[in-house]
This record gives sequence, C-alpha cells and structure tokens, in this order.
Amino acid sequence: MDNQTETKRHFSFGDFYSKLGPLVALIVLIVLVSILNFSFLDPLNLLNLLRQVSINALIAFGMEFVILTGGIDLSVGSILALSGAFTAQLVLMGVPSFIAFLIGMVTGGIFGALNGVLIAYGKAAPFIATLATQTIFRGATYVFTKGNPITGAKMSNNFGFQFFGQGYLFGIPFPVYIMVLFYILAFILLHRTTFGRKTYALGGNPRAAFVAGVKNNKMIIWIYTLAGFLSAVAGMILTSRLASAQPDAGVAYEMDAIAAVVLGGTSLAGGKGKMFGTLIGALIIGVLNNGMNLLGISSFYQQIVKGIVILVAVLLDRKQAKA
Amino acid sequence: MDNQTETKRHFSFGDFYSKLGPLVALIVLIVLVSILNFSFLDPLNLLNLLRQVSINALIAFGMEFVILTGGIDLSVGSILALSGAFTAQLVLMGVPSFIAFLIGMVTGGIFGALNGVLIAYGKAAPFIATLATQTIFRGATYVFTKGNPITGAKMSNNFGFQFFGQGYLFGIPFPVYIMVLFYILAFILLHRTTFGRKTYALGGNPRAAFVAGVKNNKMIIWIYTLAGFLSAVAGMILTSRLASAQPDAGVAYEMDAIAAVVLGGTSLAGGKGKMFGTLIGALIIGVLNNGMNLLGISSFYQQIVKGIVILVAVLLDRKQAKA
Amino acid sequence: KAVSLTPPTFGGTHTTKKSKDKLKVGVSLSTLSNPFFISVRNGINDVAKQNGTKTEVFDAQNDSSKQSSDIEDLIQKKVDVIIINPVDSDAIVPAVKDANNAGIPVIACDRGSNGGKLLTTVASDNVKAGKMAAQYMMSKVPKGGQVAELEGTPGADAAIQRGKGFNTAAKNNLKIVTKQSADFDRAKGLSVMENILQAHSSIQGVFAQNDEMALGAVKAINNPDLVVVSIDGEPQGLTAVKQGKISGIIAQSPEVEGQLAIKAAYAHYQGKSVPKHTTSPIHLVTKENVSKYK
Amino acid sequence: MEIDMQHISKAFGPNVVLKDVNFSVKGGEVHALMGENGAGKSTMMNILTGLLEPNGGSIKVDGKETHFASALEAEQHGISFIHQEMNNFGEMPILDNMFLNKEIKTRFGFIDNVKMKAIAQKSLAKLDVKLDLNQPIGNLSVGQQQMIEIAKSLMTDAKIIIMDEPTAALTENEIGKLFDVIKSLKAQGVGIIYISHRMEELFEISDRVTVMRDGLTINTYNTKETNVKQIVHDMVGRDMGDFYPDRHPKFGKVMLETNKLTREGVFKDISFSVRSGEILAFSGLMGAGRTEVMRAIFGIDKLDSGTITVNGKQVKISNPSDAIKDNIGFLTEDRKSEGLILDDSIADNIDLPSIEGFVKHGMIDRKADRDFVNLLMKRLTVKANSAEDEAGSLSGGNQQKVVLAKWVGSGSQVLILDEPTRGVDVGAKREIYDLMNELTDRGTAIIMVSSDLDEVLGFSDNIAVLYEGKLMGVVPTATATQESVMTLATGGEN
Ligand SMILES: Nc1ncnc2c1ncn2[C@@H]1O[C@H](COP(=O)(O)OP(=O)(O)OP(=O)(O)O)[C@@H](O)[C@H]1O
Ligand SMILES: Nc1ncnc2c1ncn2[C@@H]1O[C@H](COP(=O)(O)OP(=O)(O)OP(=O)(O)O)[C@@H](O)[C@H]1O
Ligand SMILES: [Mg+2]
Ligand SMILES: [Mg+2]
Repeated sequence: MDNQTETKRHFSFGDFYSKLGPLVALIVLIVLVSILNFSFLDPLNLLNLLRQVSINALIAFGMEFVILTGGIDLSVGSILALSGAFTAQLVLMGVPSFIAFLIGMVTGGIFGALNGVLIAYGKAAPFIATLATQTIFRGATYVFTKGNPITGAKMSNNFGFQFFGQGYLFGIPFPVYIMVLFYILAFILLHRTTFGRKTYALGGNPRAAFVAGVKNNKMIIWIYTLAGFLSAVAGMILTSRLASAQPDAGVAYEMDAIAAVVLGGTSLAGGKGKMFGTLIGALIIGVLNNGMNLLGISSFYQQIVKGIVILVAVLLDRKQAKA
Repeated sequence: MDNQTETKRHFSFGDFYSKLGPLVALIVLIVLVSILNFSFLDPLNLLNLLRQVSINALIAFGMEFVILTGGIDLSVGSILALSGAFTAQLVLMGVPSFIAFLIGMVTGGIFGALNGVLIAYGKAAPFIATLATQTIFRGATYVFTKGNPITGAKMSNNFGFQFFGQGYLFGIPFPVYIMVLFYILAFILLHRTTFGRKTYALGGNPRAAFVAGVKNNKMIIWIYTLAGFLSAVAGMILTSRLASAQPDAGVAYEMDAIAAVVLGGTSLAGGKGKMFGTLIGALIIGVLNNGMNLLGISSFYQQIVKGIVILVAVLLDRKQAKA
Repeated sequence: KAVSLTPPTFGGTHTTKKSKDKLKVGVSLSTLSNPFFISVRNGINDVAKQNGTKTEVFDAQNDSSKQSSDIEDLIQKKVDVIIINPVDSDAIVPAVKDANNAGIPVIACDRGSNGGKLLTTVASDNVKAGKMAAQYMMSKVPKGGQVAELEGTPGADAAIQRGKGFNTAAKNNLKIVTKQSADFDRAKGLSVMENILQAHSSIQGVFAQNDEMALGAVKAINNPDLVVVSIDGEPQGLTAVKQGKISGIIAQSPEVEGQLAIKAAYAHYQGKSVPKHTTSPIHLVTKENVSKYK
Repeated sequence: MEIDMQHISKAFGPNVVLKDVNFSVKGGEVHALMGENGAGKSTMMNILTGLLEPNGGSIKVDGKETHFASALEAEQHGISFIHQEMNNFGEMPILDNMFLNKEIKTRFGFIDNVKMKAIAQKSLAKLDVKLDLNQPIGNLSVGQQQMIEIAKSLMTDAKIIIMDEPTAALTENEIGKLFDVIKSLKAQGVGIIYISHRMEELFEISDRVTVMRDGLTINTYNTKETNVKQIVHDMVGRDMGDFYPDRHPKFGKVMLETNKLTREGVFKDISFSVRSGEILAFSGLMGAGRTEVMRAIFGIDKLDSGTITVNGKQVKISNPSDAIKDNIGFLTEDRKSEGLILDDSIADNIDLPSIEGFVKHGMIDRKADRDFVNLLMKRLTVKANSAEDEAGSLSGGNQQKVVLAKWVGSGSQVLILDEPTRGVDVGAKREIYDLMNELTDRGTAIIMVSSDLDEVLGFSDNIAVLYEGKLMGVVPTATATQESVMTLATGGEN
C-alpha cells in the first residue's frame, strides 16, 4: 500500500494536454500559418494580432474565474456594450476621458455584481441568470443609445480617448499593455492570493468550501463583479478603437471568451484550470482568426474550421467532467 | 422514526412554483395582456400564437430531455437551418415533399447523434461540444446555401410542401397539430416509459445510473439524437412556412428553447423537471412576444421585459442547484 | 515618438499607376449572409475576373470590431486598394485612417465613412430610398392612411437611414400606427406581422425596411389590398412584386454598386481622378416595370 | 447457488489493487470479507457483479465459468449488490429509485406503478420500514436510504446478496432488524457476502471470514474457530494492542458552552458544555438531531434561539468562517460532500481553513504554507506520496485524516467530530483515537458524535444523549452502560 500513489496516475494524453497542450497547440498553429503565409510573422501583423486578441483575452480572464467556480457568464458582451455606451456618452458630455473610462469600468463591475447577487442570494443557476441579464443589459443599451451608435467630435478628436484603444506606446499598441497588465494582476489574484485559492475551492466543492470557512456568496459576487469589470475594460478598448459606442457591440463575445477558457484547459465543471492556459486559449483563437484571414479562407469555412479546432482541443482534454 | 419525513420539507414558494407556478405565471400573463389589449383573445390571434409557439416548443421538447440529463444543446438552431436547407434543396431537385421532410428530419437526428457521440464517447462537456457543432453546422449551412436563401417555384407552388407549415386543418394551423402530436409523444416517452426513467437517472446521478445498469453512453446519444430530430422538425415547419430555407434561420433559438425549459421549472442541473412545464414555458415566451407586439412595446423594451420575466420565474424557483 | 495614434513604421510607397491584372483588391463586407451583399461581392468579382484582378474578400459578420480586424489583416496583406462596406459608418473611421496611414486608398461601398480619407463613396442613398418608399406608399394609400413599419436590426445604419427617410416624408400624410423591429429577418418579419395585424387590423400599408422582412410579412397577410413596400430589390423580392404580393420595391442595384466600386479603383490606378461620390442608381420597381429588372 | 472466485487480479493503470485473491460463498452461509480501507474488497465485488473487468482469474457460478457483462445481468442471475456508496437519485421518488432500470411494464410497454408499489411495500415491510414511496429519496436520512437499498435487494429474489458495509449508517435498532432478515434469508438458502469494519458484527452474524491484505488473500477461517486478535493481525500484518486506547483526561476550563439552542422542529433547548481536555460523546438514534445541533453551532445552519459561549466569551456565529475564527473545527459526517474537495490536492484541502494566516504582502507565502502542510501530514501519518496528490485518490481512512489535519492545523480548541470513524478500518481507527488522545492532552475539547455505542462507551469521558431533538442528559462514561444510554436514547428516564 506504501507508494502506490506514485504510479497511480499513469500518463495520459488528456493530462498532458491540460498541462502543456494548449501551448503546443498554439505553437503548431503558428508554425502552420507561418509556413502557409510568411507575412504572418511580420512584426506589424503580430502587433495587430495582439491588439485583436486583447478584447477577448480581457473578457476571458474574468470568465476564467467564473468558470473555475463552476459558473458561466453569458452577459459579458452586453456589459461591454452598455458600459461602452455610458463612457461614450460621458465623453460627449465633456467628462475627461480618463474619468469616463474609470466610470465605465466601475459600471461594468456593478452590472457584474448584479449577476453575482442573483446567483449567490437568488440561487439562480448562472447560465439562466446571466442569459436573462444578457437580454436585459442589451435592451438597456438599446434604450440608452436609442439604437444609434454614440459618436461625435468630442470622441474622434480626443487624443486621450482615442489613445486607449488606438494608441501606440514605443511602437506597441496600447491595448496590448492593458492586456498584459490585467493578465499579471489576474494571474497573481488567482495563483498567489487567498482569493484565488477560495475560487478553486468553491469550484471544487462549494459545500466543503463553505464548511472550511469560505464565504461562498461574497466570493461569488466578487467574482462576477470582476468578470463585469474586465468586460467593461474590454468595452473601453473597443469603444476607443472604433471611436464609437455600438449598441450591438459584443454580441456573442461570451462564446469566444468561453472557448478561450476551455481551449486553455479549464474544465467547465469548475475547480480546475490555469490563467496561463486562458491567455494561450485567447491567443489560439486570435491566431486562428488572423491566420485564416491571411490565408484568404472564406468566412463560411472559417466557422467550420474554428468549430473543429475547438472540438479537437476539447476531445484531447478528455478530463472534462460530467455530462 | 415513523412519519417524520412527511413534515420534513416545509412549504416553500420555490416548491410551489416548480409544481404549479409556470401555469399560474402563464395565466397571469394572459390575463394581463388580455386586459391591456382585447384583441389578444381573438381566436385568430390565439391560433397564430400557437403556430408561432410551435417552433420553439418543438425544440424545447428535445431540449427538456437534454437538460434533464444535466446537458445542454446549443446547436439546435444550426441543425434547424442545415436540415431545412437540405429539405429545400431536395424539393427543388424534385423529391416529393413528404420524402424530403422525412430525410430532413432524419438528417437532423444524425447531426444530433453526432453531438451525442462527442459527449458520450468523446467525454466533451455538452456546452462546449455543442458550441463547436453550432459553429460547424452553421458554417456548413452557409457553405451549402452559398449564403443565399434557397427557394423556388417547386417550393412555393407545392401544396404538400407548403401545407406542413402554412396549412390549416379544420381551421387550425397544421404546425399546431405537429406540436401537439410531439408533445404527447414526448410526454409518454418521458413520463411513461423506461427511457424517461433512465433520462432522469442520468441527470440525477450518472454514476448511480451506470451501477444500475443504465447504458449511459447509448442514452446520451439517443437523447441528443432526439433533440436534433425535433429541431429538424421545427426546421421543416419554418422552411415550409417561409417557402424558403434561410441560411441564418434559427440563430439564437437555443436560448429561447432553454428559457422555455427553465421557465417550465426544469433544473439546469438535471434530474428534475416535467414535460408539461416545458410546454407552458414555451407558451409563456410565445404570449410574451405576441403580447408585447400587440401592445406595441418597442423592441428595446421587449428585451428588457423578457429578461426580467425569465429572471423572476427563476428566482421564484429557488431550488435551482449549485452555483 | 513613444506615444502616438499611428503604428510605428509603414514601409513601401504606393505607385500611382498599376495595370488591372497587377492589382490586388481587398474587400471587407459587412456580412455575407444577406443576398444583397452577396450581389455586391458578385459585382466586384465579376469585373475583377474579366480584368484578371485578384480580390480578397472578408466577411465581418455584422460586427464592427471584426471588421476593423479584417481591415488590419488586409493592410497586412498589402493590397493596393480596399473596398469597404462598413458595418457602421462611425465605427469604421479608425480603420479607414489605418488604411490611410498605410497609404492604401479606400473606397466605401453602400455605406459611407464618417471620417478618414476616401477615394470615393459608392452608394445609393438610403435616406432617399426611404423617402421614395414613402412617396410610393402615399400614392397607394389615402392621406392619413394607417401604416405599419417593420424596422431592421436596431442600430444598423440602413435601419436608421431608411427609417429616417420614410418617416420624414410620411410625417404629415400617413399615420404610422406601429413600428416593430424584425431584425431584417424573414422569419421574424412573419411572426411580427401576424401580431401587428392582430393589434391593428385596419392598416392599409406596410413599410418593411428590407425585402427579407417584407417577404416574411406577406406570408402573414391575406388581404390583397394591403400595400407592402420595401427596399433592396433582391431576386426573391422582385419575384414577389411580379406575383403582386409586394406592391413596390425601391430597388438598389447591389451588383452595379460592386462594379462601380472596383471600377473606381481601376480609374485611380490609371491616374484618372475619381469623384468624391459615385451614386449607384435606385428605382421604384412595381408590377408594371418588374420585367425590366428581372 | 455457489460462487467461486479464483486468483482474481486487478490493476487500475499501473496501480495493482488485487494480486491474487480467492473467495467463495455458497447458499445458506454468511461469509464475511475483511480488510483495511483500500484493501480491494469493494473492487472484488465490483468484479463479481460485472461492474469492473478483472485482469485475470476465474469466476465460477455453480461450477460454471461465468462472466457478467453488467450489474443488471448479475442481478438477473440472482446476485444482488448493496453498494457501499449510496447509488440514489435524490430528486426521484423512492419508488422510482427502487425500480430503476428494472421497471415493471404493462402490456402496452408503459410503467406499471401500482404493481411496483405493491412489491416494494412487501419488501420494506420485512424491514419494518413504513414510508411514503412518492417522496423524493433525498428527503430521507442516510440510514433510511440504506434501509431502502437493502429492501431493494430483498425484492429481487436473489440467491446471493452482497452487503458492502450495510450498517455504516444504521442504528443499533435497525442493525438488529437487518440481522433478523439476514438470518431468515440464510435459512431460506440465500448466501450472503458481508463486508464490514465492525468486528463485533462479524462474530454475531458470519459463518466464515476471509481476510485480505496487500491484494492477497491472507486466510479464510470458520468464524467459530477464530478471534478478533487473529483477524486484526491478518488485516494489519502485525499485532495490535487494545482496540480503544486508555483515556487519562485532565479537564481544564470550559471551552464551549451552549445555552438553550433551538432550531424550530429540529432540536430544542440544547444546553451543554465541554471542557478543555475532555471528549464529550453525543449518542442517540438516527435522526435524533445530533448532526443538526453541531451544524448549527458551527454556523452552517441558522439557529432560531440560544447562545454559544466559547472560551468564556459569548460569540455570534453566523457562518463557518465565524466559527473558525472562534477556534472551532468541524469534521462533518459526510466526508465526500462536505469534508473534502476531492479533486484538489491534499495540501490545498488541509490549508484551506488556515489560508488567511499565510498571507504575506497580500500573497500566499507558499513555502510556509507547504511546510505547515507537510508537518501536519507527518503528525497525522497521512499515507500519501506527496502533499500534491489528489485527496480523492486516498483511501477512506487517509481521507479522514486529511480532514482532521485541516482542523488540527486551523488551531481548533474545540473540535467537533461527527462520526469520525465511520467506514474506517481498524488500523486507521486506532490511529484516529490516538490522535484524539494527543489532542485532548494538549487541551483541545472534543465533541464526538457517534452512532457506534461501543465507541461511545469505549472512548469518551462524558456522554450526552439526544432524543428527538431534546437533550435527555449527560452521563459520565465511567458509570454508563449500554442499557442506560439506550434507555435515554429511546426517550426513557434514567
Ligand atoms: N475506479 C478506480 N480507479 C482507480 N483506482 C481505484 C478505482 N476503484 C478503486 N480504486 C483503488 O483501488 C483500491 C481498492 O479500493 P476498494 O474500494 O476496493 O477498497 P475497499 O477494500 O472496498 O476499501 P473500503 O473499506 O474503504 O471500502 C484503492 O486504492 C482505490 O483507491
Ligand atoms: N436536509 C434536511 N432537510 C430536512 N430535514 C433534515 C435534513 N437533514 C436531516 N433532517 C432531519 O433533521 C433531524 C435530525 O437529523 P440529523 O441528521 O441531525 O440526526 P443525527 O442524530 O445526526 O442522526 P444521523 O445518525 O443520521 O446523523 C431528523 O429529523 C432528520 O430527518
Ligand atoms: Mg469498499
Ligand atoms: Mg448525524
């Protein structure tokens, strides 16, 4: 009976995938695309790619926490749109863009907190609660914008406002800095603080976590707040990049974020996954989109390819829990 | 020790809701809409409403089985579109419409079976597996239709083809008969046969189901096949009704179907729910859509109202399982 | 400069002259799941094929942010000209500026761009189309007649402008009893129409902001006297006009739009000057003249 | 019927669980199967009933080489299996549970509820269980669910019944009922395979005993010809001293005192106190409300009224986090659902309640944390390769030690242990008792809820007895007897 546990877990490809697989998949993908089209490796293209990835990555960082608790957030795209519309309106009203961004992000956090309250205290299943708020926030965005994009000279002639999503610092797009910054913060929060440990515990076994002193409800609210906040940050980038707040911005973004998280090896059942994986997952999706564009694959086939890539990655990671 | 268990579960509104609540909610809604707009109760409107509901209801019947197993099917809308496109193409090629419908439905079942195999043998989480196939089937639909609606004189001048979605039998729209027929079949299958028992068992405790000799994988494949099949039936109705197969038919239909199931008191965690509830859930959504149109509520506010109704129903049914 | 709004370097100056078969044309369309834009693409591709020009077509799937990524990728592919059919005229501006910075001429198609430098804008006037629809409706429906409006996807450019044109022209002459969105979608057009008819049984006309919704709506309508007017002119719409189901369509010419766009690119690379606006024709199609267009 | 399993071997991946195990049973006998946690007893039975494929060996039924493809097939051949882990569907009515996948159908292929109900009730009557069969089985207590499992197996006209720790959740009363049933089954020629960690049961009920260790059959005895010492020796591979270690308590000040704790409909006016160095046992029948009292004290459930005083200070506990801050620890009755995060590492389980203590500059000091975990693992002799192993990969006894380690580590001065030795083998049990001794020597106050009356009488200082949510009295263990405790537990006066 002594050291049986040593050899207990035999080598499995699934195990391997969830540890290193996403990275390997990303590298294979990059090599493949580069061979098929040299201009992929052009530094400028890589910078573009990173900027394109930043929005999905930011949302996915928040989604990672949510999914680790065994939850899901379908409302991120709507939160992105609504907070973007608020910020745009504030800028048009003459509020300095820095303040407007801050307010936008905080608003996003508040919407997220609302999700959290519904799930924690309302005991609503996350899927259905956030499906409902997705609709509500989207409707609110339409009402707020009256269905029209919000734009104006105060936005398009405002350096500070434009810089957030369009600017370059030392030749690197500013959104890339934001993505890296929040990656580091999210990484520390998840892997180095008690908040992260409690997130895992909650996803692994909420009842056991509660008995061990985790305040489940409080944690859930904070986690959805974080997801809302990060979606709003992504919303700021998008609004700035387009110099316009689109009422239908972010539709279906939750799906790309969830796909990034899952491609990164995180289990939808909760309790298992790494922030690094999610970053890689977002990059895989970004490289796929960018690469297929560069290769001139028609958008119809792009969808098929993307679906198959997700499927293959998930099938390799067989350790996904219950049906 | 004797009859303590009787009093164990005290009366709770949640309990009440999941038993009778959906029906009460529906009645309240109907009364409300009728008061605000008398023409709601016009028999013609009610028949229209039933026909409008039929598509979502059919999808929701299949979704009910899937959700009872603790799974989810996000690909139903894409299956609807793809099987509709096949059928339309067959009709244009001169295949008798009855045969074309049958082939379309079977195709839908096959796509569903594919989902089932991925989930049962691939051990992929249903959410992500069907998210991937959603994209794949949609892409396939675009490729198949080249992005154009499929239509032609062979469809619009074909009585048999048109009757399925547009016809009336004794003054009642034919799709209503289809809905009722499949409701009865689904009801019997779920509540009166061993297939239904096993479905509940699978959702309640898949390990225990396995120990009891339930062939989990086979069940899962059949259940997703059923969901695909019923989506295809809905697709037949839509294609016939429009006399045209739209490549983007059914986008986001999964959400309405899921909402119907959940409004009907079925838990997303699986193992708990009734077919009757799902029918009521679909009717609630139908009355909401129809009623808000009748009342001339702007589509912006319609979304908000719909979201709130879902939320309220779910909050009442607090017994939803784990976060 | 450490801080700027433009990417670090952009090598490569663009020649002003290039033969048609040497040109590489990038195309970014708002969506390809709509027959109208498929026709635009076909217009571009047909002309390109005749002249041996290479094209690169991207589909933004109605997402402004995907479109800006698509255009980044086109710039990356060093195309000689980009034809953009924007998802949104405001949201496209930064992408147009990116192309400007890269020295790639931009042609807007069907919708304009509210900023940046454009070689030309090829478009039919959506506001005008809305107005024409209203005028036709007024010729068919008595003054003060009740009309319902089926609106497109909330926030979409076409929905906003067509609605604006129609409503300003109809303001004092028609009574618009209800406006409901059917998302430019045929199936929704059908069910929304059913419900509208229920609430407003006495309407005399329906204005649908595109053919797809009109094609759905006519399925719900049993009254042959009800006047249905829409905008676009896609093949199935024209068939419906022929059958008398739709009374009138303000038809645009998507293929012509596409042709005009790529021809503007040729003109530019032959050193000719290109006018700021290239209007693509619109015309009223009714039962009387439909055979001319179909 | 006669079953003969020869040279059975089984490995999960590289982990060899069964090397060469022989086991046989015939009609009319009770054959007990003994072995430490993880010895492979349940695995043997899973192989017999077709739930697992053996890697080698043969299974003969009535002399014929047999292979069951599924549990259902085994059952159809007259072999019924009452599982150690409850295989229930909480939301499903009791009746549906009992007939899952073997529903009786009418001529038209529909389910025949009337017939099923009649059969179920007949079988339940043998066990003296009367219940509304339409209520969800999840409403029942663990013990009641176990009774249903047993009834389910009686329904099948089985020739051989496997009982894998059937009494783990049962009260003395119900165990008595079960033994009556076993005796009558035996008389009817039914063979029983009986797996239990309770030594005294095996001598009461079994005819033969087989002991397993390290994947091998050590010995098979006629029960009459052997004794506890011999069997324990075979199980752990060495001699063991007394079953219960001696208590030498030194009581200190009162660590926890409750005053009229009430939760409407569940328990009422519970007042007791426990001192530093004391083990206070809580005894009572199943459903008496012991677990509920402890959950309320620990802040998992809400109290309607009453006060709690810890270490002389009245405290307000509204959730477990508060309780932990007041240095209370709680080993829950249900290890899998409330005690452990099975997918997480041992380390992550152990340090969870103490994690806030390892924060340095806002981050977790990983080294200090792991040192702490390793120290605890050593002190509680958790058998694992490393602290990074998944908790779920451990045997039952070791899992229990991990939960204990977690509460020892969080510095609990009051430790509530709800059924700490349930389903734990003798070796591990002894280690847990030794540990409890060590803790009380250091001044910890322990509340031990136990349904094992032997344990209550053998290893505590005082005994509190609950009956239908009321505290019937607290008696010193030294003067208590089986009878006196049972009298209180059944509502009688002392
Ligand atoms: N499905 C499985 N996969 C991997 N290992 C397993 C599996 N089932 C059991 N094991 C391992 O096999 C060994 C024997 O387990 P088993 O459940 O048969 O023990 P047991 O004798 O019944 O113990 P207990 O008295 O605790 O019930 C244990 O080490 C266990 O971890
Ligand atoms: N989840 C629950 N919901 C409602 N009542 C419950 C629940 N769990 C237990 N009860 C009831 O509370 C009472 C006390 O049960 P409890 O589990 O505390 O008893 P116990 O003395 O610890 O017995 P056991 O040996 O079964 O643990 C019983 O009437 C029981 O049926
Ligand atoms: Mg066992
Ligand atoms: Mg208990």
